[in-house]
Amino acid sequence: METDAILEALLFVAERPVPVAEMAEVLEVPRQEVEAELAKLGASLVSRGIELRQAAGGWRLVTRAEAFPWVERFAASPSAARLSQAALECLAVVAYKQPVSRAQVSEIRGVDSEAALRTLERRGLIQEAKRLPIPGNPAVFATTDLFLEKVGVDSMADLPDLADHVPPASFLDSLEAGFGADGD
Amino acid sequence: METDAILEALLFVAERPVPVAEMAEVLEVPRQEVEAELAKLGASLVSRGIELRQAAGGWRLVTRAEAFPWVERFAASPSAARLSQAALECLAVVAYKQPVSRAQVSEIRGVDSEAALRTLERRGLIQEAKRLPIPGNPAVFATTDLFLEKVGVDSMADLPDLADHVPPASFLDSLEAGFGADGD
Amino acid sequence: MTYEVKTAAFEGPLDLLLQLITRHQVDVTAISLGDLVTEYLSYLDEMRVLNLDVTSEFLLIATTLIQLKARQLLPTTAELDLDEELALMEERDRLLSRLLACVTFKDVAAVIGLRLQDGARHLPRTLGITEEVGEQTVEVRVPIDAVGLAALAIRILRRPREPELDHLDLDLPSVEVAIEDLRRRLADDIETTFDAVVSDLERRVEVVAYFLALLELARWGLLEVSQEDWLSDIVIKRAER
Repeated sequence: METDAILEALLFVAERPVPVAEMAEVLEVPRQEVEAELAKLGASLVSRGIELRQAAGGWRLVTRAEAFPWVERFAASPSAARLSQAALECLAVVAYKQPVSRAQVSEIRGVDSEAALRTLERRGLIQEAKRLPIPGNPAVFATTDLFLEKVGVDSMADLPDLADHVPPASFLDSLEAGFGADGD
Repeated sequence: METDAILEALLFVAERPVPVAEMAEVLEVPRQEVEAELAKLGASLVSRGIELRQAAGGWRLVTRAEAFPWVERFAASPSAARLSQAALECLAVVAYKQPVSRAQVSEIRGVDSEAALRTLERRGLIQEAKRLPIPGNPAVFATTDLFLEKVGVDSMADLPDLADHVPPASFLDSLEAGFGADGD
Repeated sequence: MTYEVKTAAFEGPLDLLLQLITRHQVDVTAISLGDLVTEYLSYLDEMRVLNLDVTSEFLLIATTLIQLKARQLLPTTAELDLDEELALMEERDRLLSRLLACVTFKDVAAVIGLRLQDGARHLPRTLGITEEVGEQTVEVRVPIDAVGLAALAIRILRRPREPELDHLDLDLPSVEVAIEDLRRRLADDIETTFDAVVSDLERRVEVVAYFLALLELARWGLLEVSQEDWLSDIVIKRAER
């Protein structure tokens, strides 16, 4: 049996992304070989209904996006509904500021964010990381591996650079001009 | 997208053998066409790690028999053995609310919990206790002896009482370090 | 049927302020603080009329805006209390940096939203290792002990099921947003059901907004709505063009 076919079988039964090191161990071959075989497998899947996706520190087989309309009609468990705008904003704050407390998220957004954070926690996209050693022991939140998998990035380092999303200087200029009183 | 590729995607996510009639309905094509496309799919899988198999009233994708030795070794590796965060949450709910139905677990967690409960059942940590005498006769779940063994207590009576339980700081640290953060 | 959303959909005071600023920015380079203050305060009035909770956060920002406006009106030759002046500048800078952070996170949230949407279209297999490959060989590892399990149970059981309305501040549902969302969904999918569309909504008012959106889109002929009988699913189909 070809190595790429064996990898396909392993990834078929896997319930989460599988790190290259783990596949290397099961197959007793060097990592480089696993990587080469993964590339081969990916190429052989090109016109198929499933594809290879790298996320959350490992690899996973998933259905192709083009098949989604049919898969959705058919799937046993309903696919999770879209997140609200509020939940998405909270998710972005947690992703870039983690570990972060509920109060900090609310402060950044300027609005109480408890309900949205709970939704994200229920969806498994964030989780309580620990509690802060300050009065009240507030919980702090961090994103999960499931978040990385769903966003389709290998690690936090692969998230879009926050600096690229800062509004242009002209925005701040017009704000400063409008809010005035800076000539002194 | 080719019809045989769509069929592959459907069979990939299916949790039981899929009858030809069902595929015909989802794809809105006649049965004969589904059968022809299945034959095509089967042929294209010949040298791959998975194969098409006819079983109990339908079709399913399974790993090839030749891949068995590797799949077996993979089963013992960390990403196959470790329970997901979603499964752990379900386990905690079943442990303290048993006997409890699938719908009740989903209701308590606020997300669909079918897949996670099935995983726990397959792993022998929970089992169907009985069926409720209400419409649809839903099954209720309870934890098993294996569960007691795995969490390291002798009997259900030894599980910590929820009423006066305050999570120690050490646990919360291990929560962060220990089981990472996935939840599918 | 007419349905008017009198108050624009905004979430909290920073979001409101940002929306007002963005509206003005379309045609002017410098924002007129005077207009901003007037509009901001009129929204606070409207909220009071609607009996919505005007939190202290709204009032704090209003105070800063009014003070800045007052400062602008003073002649440059006027004698100023240096401490007060410094405090005001600090308040202003704090507000500006909060606005910037808010815009930045909104922007990146949109990207994350798109990525999640894309990710949701790729489904993994969840069945794991099935019986024919000998599942008894799977050594299951439970990564927490009994104490950990109890802590987890407490956390799940204590999660609020239904978010309370007064926590939601001004997250008013908007029919306009619902219409946009419905159109986006039907661009993705050929057919769906009303239940599927509203399955994630937590409040009845939101479901109402979606229902009104549905009627509106059907009226425009952009989608077809059918229901077999009054208890069955409402099926929504993209209209053939």
